Parts: sequence; structure tokens; C-alpha cells
Amino acid sequence: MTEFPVLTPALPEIFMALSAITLLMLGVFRGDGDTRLISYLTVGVEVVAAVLVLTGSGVREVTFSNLFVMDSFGAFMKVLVLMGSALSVLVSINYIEREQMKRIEFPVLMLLATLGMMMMVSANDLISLYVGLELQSLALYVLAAFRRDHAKSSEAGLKYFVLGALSSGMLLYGASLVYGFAGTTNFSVLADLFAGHGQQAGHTSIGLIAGLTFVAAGLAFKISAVPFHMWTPDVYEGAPTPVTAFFAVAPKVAAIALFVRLLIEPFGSMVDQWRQIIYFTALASMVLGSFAAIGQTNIKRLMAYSSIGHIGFALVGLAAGTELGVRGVMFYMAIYIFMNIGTFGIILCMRQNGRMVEEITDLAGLSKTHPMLALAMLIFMFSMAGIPPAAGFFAKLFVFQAAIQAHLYSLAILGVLASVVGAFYYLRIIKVMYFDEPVEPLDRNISGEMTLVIAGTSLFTLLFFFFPSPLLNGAAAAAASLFAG
Amino acid sequence: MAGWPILSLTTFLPLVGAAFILLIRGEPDVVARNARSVALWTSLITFVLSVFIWLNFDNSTAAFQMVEQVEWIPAFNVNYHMGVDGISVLFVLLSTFLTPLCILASWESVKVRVKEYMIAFLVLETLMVGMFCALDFILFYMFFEGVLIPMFLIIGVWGGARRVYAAFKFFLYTLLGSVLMLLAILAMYFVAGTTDLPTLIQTDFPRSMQIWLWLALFASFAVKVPMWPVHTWLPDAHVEAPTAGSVILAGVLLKMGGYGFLRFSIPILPEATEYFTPLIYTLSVVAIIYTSLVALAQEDMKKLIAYSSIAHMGFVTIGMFTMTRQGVEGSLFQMLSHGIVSGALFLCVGVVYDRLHTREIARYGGLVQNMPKYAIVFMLMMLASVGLPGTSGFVGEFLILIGAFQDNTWVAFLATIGIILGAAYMLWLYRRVVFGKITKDDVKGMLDLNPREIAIFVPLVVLVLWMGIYPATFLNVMSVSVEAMIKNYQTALADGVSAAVAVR
Amino acid sequence: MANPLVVEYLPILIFLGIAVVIAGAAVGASFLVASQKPDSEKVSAYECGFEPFDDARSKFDVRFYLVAILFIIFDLEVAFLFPWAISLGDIGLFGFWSMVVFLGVLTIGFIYEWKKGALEWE
Amino acid sequence: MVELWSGYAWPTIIIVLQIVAIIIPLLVGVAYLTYAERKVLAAMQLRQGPNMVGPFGLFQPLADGLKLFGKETVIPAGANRVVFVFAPMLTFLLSLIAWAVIPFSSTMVLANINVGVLYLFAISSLGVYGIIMAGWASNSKYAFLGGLRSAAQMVSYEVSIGFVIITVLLCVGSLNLSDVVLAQRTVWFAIPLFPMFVVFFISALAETNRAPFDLPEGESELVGGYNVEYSAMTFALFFLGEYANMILMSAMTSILFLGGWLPPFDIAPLNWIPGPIWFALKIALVLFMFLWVRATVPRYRYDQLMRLGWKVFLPFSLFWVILTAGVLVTFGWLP
Amino acid sequence: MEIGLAHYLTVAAIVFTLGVFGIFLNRKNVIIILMSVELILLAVNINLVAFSVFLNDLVGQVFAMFILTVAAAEAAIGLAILVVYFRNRGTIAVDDINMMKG
Repeated sequence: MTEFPVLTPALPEIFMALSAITLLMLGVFRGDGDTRLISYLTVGVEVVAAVLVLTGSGVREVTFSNLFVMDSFGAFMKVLVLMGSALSVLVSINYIEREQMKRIEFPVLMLLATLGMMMMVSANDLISLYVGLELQSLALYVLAAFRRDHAKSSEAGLKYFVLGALSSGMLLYGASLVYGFAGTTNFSVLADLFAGHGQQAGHTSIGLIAGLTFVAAGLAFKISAVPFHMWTPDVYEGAPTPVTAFFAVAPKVAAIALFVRLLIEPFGSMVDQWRQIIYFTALASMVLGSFAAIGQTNIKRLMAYSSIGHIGFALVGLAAGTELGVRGVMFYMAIYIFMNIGTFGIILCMRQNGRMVEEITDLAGLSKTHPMLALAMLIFMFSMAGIPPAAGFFAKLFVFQAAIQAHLYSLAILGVLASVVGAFYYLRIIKVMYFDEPVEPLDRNISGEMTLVIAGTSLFTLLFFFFPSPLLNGAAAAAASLFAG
Repeated sequence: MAGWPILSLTTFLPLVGAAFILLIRGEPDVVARNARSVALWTSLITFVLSVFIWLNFDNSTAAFQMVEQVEWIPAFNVNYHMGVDGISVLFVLLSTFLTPLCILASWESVKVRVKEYMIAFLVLETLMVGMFCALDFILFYMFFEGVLIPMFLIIGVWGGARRVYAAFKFFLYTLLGSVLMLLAILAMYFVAGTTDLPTLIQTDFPRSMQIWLWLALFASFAVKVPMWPVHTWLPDAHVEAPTAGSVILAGVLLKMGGYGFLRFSIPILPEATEYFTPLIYTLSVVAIIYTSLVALAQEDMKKLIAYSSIAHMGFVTIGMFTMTRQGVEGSLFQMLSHGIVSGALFLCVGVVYDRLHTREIARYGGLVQNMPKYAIVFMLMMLASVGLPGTSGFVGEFLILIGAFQDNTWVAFLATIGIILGAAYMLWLYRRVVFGKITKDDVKGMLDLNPREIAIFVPLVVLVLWMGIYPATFLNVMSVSVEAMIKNYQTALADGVSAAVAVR
Repeated sequence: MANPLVVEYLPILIFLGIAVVIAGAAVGASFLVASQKPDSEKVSAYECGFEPFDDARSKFDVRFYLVAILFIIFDLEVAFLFPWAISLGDIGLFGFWSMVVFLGVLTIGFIYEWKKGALEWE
Repeated sequence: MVELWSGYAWPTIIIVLQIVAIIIPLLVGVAYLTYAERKVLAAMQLRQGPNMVGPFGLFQPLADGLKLFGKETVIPAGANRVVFVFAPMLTFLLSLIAWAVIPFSSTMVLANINVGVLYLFAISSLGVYGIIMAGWASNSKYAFLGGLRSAAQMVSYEVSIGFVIITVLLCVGSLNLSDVVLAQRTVWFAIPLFPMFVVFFISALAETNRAPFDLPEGESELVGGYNVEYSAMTFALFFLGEYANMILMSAMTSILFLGGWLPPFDIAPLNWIPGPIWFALKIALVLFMFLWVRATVPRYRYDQLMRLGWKVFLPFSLFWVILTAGVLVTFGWLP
Repeated sequence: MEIGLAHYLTVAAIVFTLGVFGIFLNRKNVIIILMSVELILLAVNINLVAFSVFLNDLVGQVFAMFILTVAAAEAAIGLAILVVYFRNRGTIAVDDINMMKG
């Protein structure tokens, strides 16, 4: 007879799963008219889940036959995921009502995707990794194509699906090789195995390296790192904007968390083998993210390239492969969430005569027509460019710190140079908002939730330098937990 | 007064004013008026506060004074560490002194988005003051980089025709240099375990590492100074910026580079400094001569003054790298003097620009006839720029040349040629603008300085003369610190040599 | 023939071969024996005497597609139930409740479909 | 050489002979099932049925077969020829190879694989391919719609069948068909699982496209459905396949619910009769029920049919799975 | 000839490569892409089951079960998206998926 597993480490997930089911039933019985209610409830559920995560023991716990792990690293990343998701739901409420997407499935799918991300963060086995990843991806595929009557949206969904499925396939192929050559799929066992004889490079079989490469490639797809980024601009452009906002934050955090855990925990002793992969991915992402964004005219596409670039910066920390590096990555993602949600909040406010617009030039003269909105955008753009004292500076600071510590000087230098190039296109948005004359002003009515989200995130981004320690200490403790295990 | 965190107060007071302006609501012109007065009063109070800093300052010690240290990012061992010594205190004053003048200077010339303009200036002031007070490299970097944001907006929103190009060029050039410095800071962190400036000065960095670190810092400061050949952003930025923007750019922002060399490069990396001194000399001399020649060919007043700034900053870099007491003090003095003089020159250009809306030299001429007060002020500033004895410019250049002669005669000789060329282009400029006959009707209609403008110029004139006639007031402030710095430098070099000998 | 896998499945393979041969032979022989005289009327698709209006393989009711999707889901559920059913004795109460949860989730999905009208015809 | 002979060739020949011993009775059975159907229907409708060819019309199936054999194989102009010809062959051969795992008695089974139930389930699932291929390849609207309808219907009921099989498996604890039969020595599953037996039987009707669920080929609506374009031997193969499937489903019913080759009670003289005979009798009984239903029940509408499958059988059988498992776990009756 | 692990792996590798090439080289129909994805998953399952047998460890087969299930859900969603796309655009040719060029 099998023992009943301990459920407490997975309490937030269980709560979310039950809530998702309840909300789905509630929604389907009450109809699409109550979408707003469901959305608010979704946000509530995510807040409660975050509280549950935070009130967890903080000690590393493993349950469900070693498939599920909960530690401070997971807690940190889960809170980030939940935050990103909750904010995305908040900014979506008005949009879906306006754009004839008011269906109760929308918030529920967001919740389910978030649940999948939580599972990813807590995965301690290739199987649970895969299941979490797919729960997330499947929900996201649907969300991307959620606007059924819109050709672009369905095309985005299709593209995301095809490449997502391909990436899952590659990841799985890698997983199967890892399983075959290591004899296990469990992270803890893998870690013990490699710690035993992983140090001698000759000892790790080529099959294992190949498997690791495939897994890394699959995950690189999910975080849209170069060279597996090609879906990103199209999907970002085509998907409904709140969905794009969601794409830009929560799944990235989850996938990065997964990536970090996978490379540090089981494959931690093979760091020399995977560092080169991460090195080139990070470098290519930073460079491509910076250069390709320059020519964009659509702001959602621009954000897509921007997110590619940001992922590159975050990966710099991972390339270091040290505790400091992991801390940098986590910290980066935390800041990244706030900047992105805020920016997308503003993009969601881009309406002219009730119609959504998404060209960068539509922002012209925003500083005259909507000074506060422009100010918020200014803060986000400078933050993304990594100019102090905005929060984005600290994010970059800590990943480069890790890179320097790991003697990855060339990566650090090329990275900062890429950030200068990147600064150019962020400046371009500021230029459009501040230096250009308004052509057609954007609509004035901005919903309460939106104001709240934009104001909150921009204040956070601006005033972050005032209180960096809590977040940083959290990240430090979380990173330490990953290395202690 | 001593118990107060006076440096922080001075630093962040303008921010309070900015926040206050942000909250102003109402009719556009009422908002503009209120924004102007709030900004002026804030900056004046800030200046008064900074005068207290000066009064509190103890000339007899090289240690940092009025130190404030608060834990900021413990995980990274970064503290909020503020303090001033003889090198930095006068720059704080320079910044707080110039800001109210800039606000006054933009009183009428800035008509659109006054609120934002004033906010930008106050934020800029905070960042400048903070930068000169910061005793932690990361903290310094924050202020140093942050300056770009308001400046970018000031040039881009209120600038001239090619403002967008100029703003981008300014921003990206300086950012490009700074990010490399950031990496150097991080590398230092891993050797010293902190980014605290006093600790860094005590830390011995390996020689090979020093070379790289120095180059990284150089990338940042050289762009800021600016040194030839990375100076090209400056003429564009100066020309396109609004008058007050140019004043701040020339008056304070250029000093950031020089200050950076003195504060960081030289004390922290003495061996590399010695190693690279010839490079600095070469670039500086080239800058002095080349930009002076270029200045001769300028048709645009602002551009001419911009090139002259580059030349003057060339003197500054020569002076500080001689590592003689006269040289370093001279370069510090020259920076202060140039801050005031070039600021004043830009204001002079601003005065005529406000009236005629052109900066083309050929469009003017004979101003002395209908604008005598203006002609006097302009002449004084022009002479100060040239380095006439009795003006502030003389003291600085003279000291620098003395220092340079002690270290390298050729450099001193070539620099002297620069002075002659400088006299040439400045005098020629003055002749073309002020003297001669009035041939154009619109020039004839120009009015002389109004009371507000006089109010702006009076303090400047006073200061220029004070510095020129009784420079000891200022030199005394810096001398102990400079001496200590030079001593440290020589000790470090000697240690390095003996260490190398021991190894051998 | 030591491999038990081969012993067990070889008959099936041979069976398959024979079945293919029979089916092929039947069609082939009939094709050879019977007279083949196709003409255009004979080989046109049957459409109650009309000429076919358009391609027969165009659009069809999306509900057929829905049924297919639902089938995939539930058939896989069944695939999971097979091993569970025969090993329930070994996994006991925990196994039972796990499956109840699993089926519960599927039931939720089922209720959702029902309410959404995916099961309605006409 | 000897080893080759005794190790490989001889067993192969034995297997081939066994297969032939299955196929020939099966084909004969199919032939006479058609005859039986016409006779039974006729009897129920107070007619005579075929009685001209041979005594009591006994040669009628042969005559039909010969006729179809001699007909021209018409392949429609727009059809995909390969798929068009392959579809009936697929249907036919699937209905044959399923028999490889059917245990005729405790020893008489060609391939006693340990996942026999899965094998059967898989093969019967594949049946839908033949139909959808036929419907698509014909390039005729009637065939296409018929194929779709048929496919949808088959997969709908397949799910219920799956659940029903699960309930049986819960009581057996093995996927081996012989074990399934042997588990019914005390009592046939038709008794404790009677509702499931009913569900299974009705689903089997739907699965084989039999009345009252014969809409896909409903002649009044779709003029023959997916096989409207088929003629001659290709049609015959469909026909044979369908009836072979009927027999197969009957055999499955017998194995899963009626104790397979086991006698009703393990007492003399019932257990004197050999297993295969019992098995054949049970198959015949179920087949008779097939015919009986056809004769008595009117045809369903398509929406009724789908509703029955999805909204009645599916929840009901799902419920029974849980119920059965719960009862077995609670009382510790698990095998 | 005994069929060893290497043979299974080779088959799986070939199938996997076919799948990947099917996605990238196919210019005709999106359905083919979906089929290629299934092919990839099939390769994975071959790998897993082969390893599972040769390692005498059940985890691989459990994993394969999970993959089967998820693959079905994935196919369902993929087809649904494809249907939506077809309704909007009236085509599912790969070359026509070009409203946005990246």
C-alpha cells in the first residue's frame, strides 16, 4: 500500500486547483455576464495563494514521491509568478469587456496557466516538470488565440502552438536521453549521481550532454531566448494585449525558475558543460533583443524584442552558475515583472476613439495629453534601459556582478554594450512621447484598476532604490536555499 | 547644525521641491508661474544650505567631513555613504550656485511645459549634488548616470532644431562610457569586498588589473570631460540645449569627468595612473590645440564656446595628471572657474539669443553701442576665459602650467600654445559680436540687460573677480586634501615599485 | 524463439499477414475476373442524379470535430484507467482516491462541456 | 537445419494452420449470419426469407458472394484510388485479426497475450479509420457525411465501452482475456454488473452501426452512407467486415459478461460439453439479440443517439467505475 | 541479430529528425506540422520505453503515459486553434501564415 503524501508543501497549488475548478463551475453556471466577478475572484485567489506560499515553512520540503519540492527559491519565484499573473488579470478586465472577449474562460485560463507555472517552479522531476510546463503551455496557447474573430490573434495562437509544441518535443527528447543515460528522472537523484562522478569531464557521457542540450533548447523556447525566439514578436503582436502582458511576465518567470533549478540542482556539477550554452544564448539574446528592436514600429513587437533582450540579461546571471548569479536572476525577474506589467498597462491605455492602437507613433505627444501616463512610461523605459536610479539598473547591476565574479568578463562587457544599444530604442519611445507633437490624443478614460496598476508599478520602479534590501535579501535567501539542497 | 545630515538635506531638498511642483494643478499660466517660483525658492534654499556646508567645512584636515553612513544594500555591502572633502566641497557649491541662476535664466525663455522643465532642473540638481557627495562608488554611479535622464529631457524637449539628434547622441555616448565603468566598479568590489571609497583607496589592486580598471573608468570619465576624440557629443549637445541646459552642461556636467578622475581613477589606481599619464597628456594636448583651431572656424557662438570648453577641460586633465600640488590644485580651480565662466558665457549667448533667436556670429555686431552693460559683462567673462590675470581663469591656468612644467616641459609648451589660440578665438568672437558698426536693424533694436538678467550676472561677475583676485579662499579649502592625495599616490607608487623589486 | 514477446505476438503478425493476403486477393481476383468497363456516368459520384455541385470534402459541422476532441480526452482517460484498474489491489486506498480526484477533474470538464452545449445536437 | 525446422518453420506452420482454422469458420459464420439475419427478420415479420437457392435457401449467401465477386469494381472519378480501395480492406482485416486473441477455451487461444483486452480495444478503435477513409476517399457528399456520422458515433460509444471494460477489469485484476473468463467461474459478470452489461450491449450495437443505431448507412437519409460509392468486392469486404465485427462484439460480450467458454454452472452434465461449444452458443445468443433488436426497435435520430452516448452512458458508466472500485476497495474484494 | 538498445535509439532519433524536418521543411499544410509534432512525441516515447525496458525501471513507461495524455490534449487544442484560424483566414497553408513577419 502506498502512503498518503504530505500535502502541506503543495497547499497553494491545491488551493489554486480547487479554486480554478470552482471558478470554472461558477462561471459556466452563471454565464459570461459575470466575467468581471470571476476576474476579481481570480485575483483574490492568487493573492490568497501568495499568502499561502509566504506562510509556508520556508524549509525545503519534498513530497509526492519526490516529484514536488518546495523551498524558499520556489516560494520567491511563485510569489513573483502570482504577482505577475494577478496584475495581468487586473489589467485585462476592462480590455476583454471592450473587445468582445468577455468570456469567463479568460480569467480561469489565466489561473490555470498560473497553476502550471507554480508546478514548474516546484518541479523536482522531469515528469512533474513536463506536466507543469504543459499545463501552462496549453492554457497559454488558448489564451493567445482567445480572440476568435480576429485573424491576428488566431495566427498568434497557431504560431505559438506550433513552436511551443516543437519545443516541448525537444525538451522531452532531451528528457528521455537524460533518463536513459542517467537512469532516473528525479532531480535529487540526478544531483547525487553527478556529484559523485560528474567532475571528471570524461565521465559524463555524450548522451547525457546531448540530453541536457535538448532540454536546455526546449526551455530556451519557453523563455524566448535566442536562437529559439522567433515566435516571440509575432505572438506578442498578435495576441490580445493583456495576454501579451501576461506572456511577457509570468511564464518567463516560471520558465526561468525552472531553468535555474534544472541547471543548478541536478546539473549543478556539470556547470562547465552547460555554461557555454547559456553564455551564447545570453549573449545572442542580448544582442538580438537590442538590435532587432530598433526597427520596430509596433510597440508590442518592440516589447517582444525587449523581453528577448531582458531574458538575455537575466541569463547572464545564470551563466555565472553561482549563488550570486542565481540571486541576480531572481532579482532581475522580480524587477522585470513590475516594469513590464506597468508598460503593458500603458499600452492597454492606448486607445483612440475607443479603438486600440499599437504603433509607437501613436504615443506622440503623450507627455502633453497625458502627463502622468507619460511620466510613468518614462520611468519604465529608463528602468528597462537600466538607467539609475530606476529599478532596472539594480536588476542589471546584480546580474553583471555575478558575471564579474564568475570571471565572465567578455560576457559582461558585451552585455553592457548591448544594453547601451537597447537604451536607444527605449529612448526612442521617450522621444516620441516627449519630443514629438501629439497627432491624435489617446482616449482619456482609464479604469480604476489600470490606474492602480500603473501607479503602483511605476512608483515601485522609481522608488525602488529607496528600499532594495527586502527584495534583495529575499532573493539571496532563496538562492541560498537552491545551493544548500 | 553639525548633527544634521546636512549633505542629504542639500541633496534631496530639490526633490521635495520637484514633488511639490508635480502636485501643482490649475490653469496653465498659473501653473507655470507657481512652478517657476517654487523652483527658484527651492534652489535658493538649497544654495543657502550648501553655504552652511562650506561654513562648517574644516580646511585643516584631509578626511571626509560631515560623513553620513547608513546601511543601504547590506547584501552587496553598499552603504549610503556621503561626505565631502576639499576636493568635492566646492563642486557642491558650484552646483547649488548655478542652479538658481539657470532657473532665473529660463524664467522667460522657457514658455512651454514650464512645470516639467522646473522639475527636471530640480531633479538634476539633486543628482549633481548627490554625485559630488557620494562616497560609495555605486552610489556615485547612481547619481552619475541618473544625471542623464533630466539632461536628456532638457535637451530633447526644450532644445533647438536638432535637439533629438543631440539628445540621443549625448545620452548614448555618455551611457556607453559609463556602463564600462560599472563593470570596473563590480570588479573592484570583488577585490575589495566593498564599493566604499575610503576602503577602495586603501586597497591594493594588482597592477595588471589596475590597467583594465583604469581603462574602464577612463571610458566613462573621458567621455564626460570630454577628451578628444570622444568629445563630439558636446558641441551638438551644447548647441541644441536651451541656455540653462548649456550652462549646467558646461558648468557642472563636464566637471563630473574631471572630478571622477580625481576622486576615483587617481587615488584608487595609482600605478595605472602613472602608466597612462602620457596618454592623457597626448590626448589633452591634441584636444587643446585641435579644438582651439576648430573653435576658430566656428560660425555659431554656442558651438565656439563649446569647443573652447573642450580645450579648457584639456588643461584640467593635464593639470591633475601632473600629480604635482600646483597642477592638481590648478585643475580643480580651473574646473570651478570654468564652471562659472563658461556658464556665464552661455548665459551671455542666451541673452542675445533670447532677443534675436539666432546664434550665428555674423548676425550680430556692434552690440556695445546699444547694450553697454552687456558688453562689459561679456568682456569680463571672455577675458576670464582667456585667462587674464585678475580673473579666475588666470589662476587655474597658471597653476596648471606650473605643474606641467615640473612634470613635462613639452606638454607645458604645447598647452601654452593652446592658451594663445584660446585668446585668439575668444577675442575674435568678442570683436565680431560686440564691436564694429551696427549694420542690421534688428540688432539695433536690441535692449540692454534687464534687471533679472543683471541679477543673474552680478553673482557671476563677483565670483569671477573674487576667484581671480583672492584665490586663497578657495585654494585653502582644497590644499590639504590635495596634498594628502598626492602623498597617498606617491606612497602607493613606491610600494608598488618596492613590491616589484621584492618579487624580482 | 526464446523471446516471450515474439512467441506471444508472432501469431498475431502472421494473422495480420494472412488477413492482408485474403483481403488483397479478394479484391484483386474480383478485379481481374469481372469485366471492367467504366464510363463517365458510372464513375461520377452519386448525388441523386444531379451533377456534383462542388467538392464534397469542403466544410463540415464543427460538432463532429468536437466529438473527436472529446473522444481523445475521454479515451485517454480510459487509457489511464486500465493500469489503475488492474493494480488497484496493490495501490489501495491512496490509488483509489487519486483516481477519484483525476476523474473528478474530468467530470468538471465534462460538466463544463455539457453546460457550454458541446454535447447538443440540433 | 533440424533446429531451423523444429525451431522456426514447424511452429510457423502450426500457427498458420491455427489461423486458417479460425478464419474459415469465421467466414462461414459471417456468411450464415447474413442468412440468419434474413431468416430471423423474416420470421419476425411473418415472411419466409430466402428459400430459393438450395434447401431452405441455404446457398443464398454463396450466391450473393459470387454475384459480388463477379461485379465490376467501380472507382469514382474524383476518388482517391489508393485510399478508396484500401479502406474496405482495412475494415475487413481488422475484423479478422481481432480474433487472434480470443480464447475459445482454456487452451484454445492463438495468442494468449497478457494485454488481450487492450489489444481488442485497440483493434476495435482502429475500425473507425476504415470508415472515415472510405467516406473521405469517395469524394461524394453522402459518403463523406455518412463517414463522419459513423466515425462520430463509433467514437462516442467507444468511450462508454472503455468504461465498461474498466469495471470488468476492476473485478478481474488482469488484462488477459483468459483470466477475465476464469474470474467468472463463480458468477458471470452480467449479474453483478448487469447495468454495465446493458450499456455494453447497446454500445456494441452502436459500435457496429447496427439498428437502431444504423444511421450512418441509413438508406432513407444517406443512401448507404460511407459505402454508397462501393460496389463489387470492395463492398463485399465492408459487408464481411461488419458482420465479422458483429460476431466479434458478441464474442467480447460473452467473454466479458457471460463467462466465455465456461458453462453456466460448473456441474455435470453442463461441464461435459466442451468450452468452444459453450462459447459458440453464447455468441449465437448475443447475435440473436442483435437481430431481435433490429427487428423490433425503430431507428434513433442522430441527436438522440449522440445524447444517449454522451449524456447518459458516459456519466452512467463513469459513475459505475467509481462505484465498483469503491465497493471493491471498501470491502477488500479486490483480486 | 539481437535487437539492442542502440537500434531503438536510432529509430527514435530518425523519427525525431523526421519530425523536426517535417516542421521546418514543410511548406504546405499546418496539419502536417501537427503530425510532425506527434512524430516527435512518438520518438520520445520510443526512447522512453526502450530505456525503461533496458534499465528495468518503470519510470520511463510512466513518463510515456503522461506524454501520451498531454499530447492528446495538445493535439486537441492545436486542432481547435487551427479551426479558429481557418475560419478567420480560409486557409491553413503554411505559406499563408504571414500576417505578421518576424
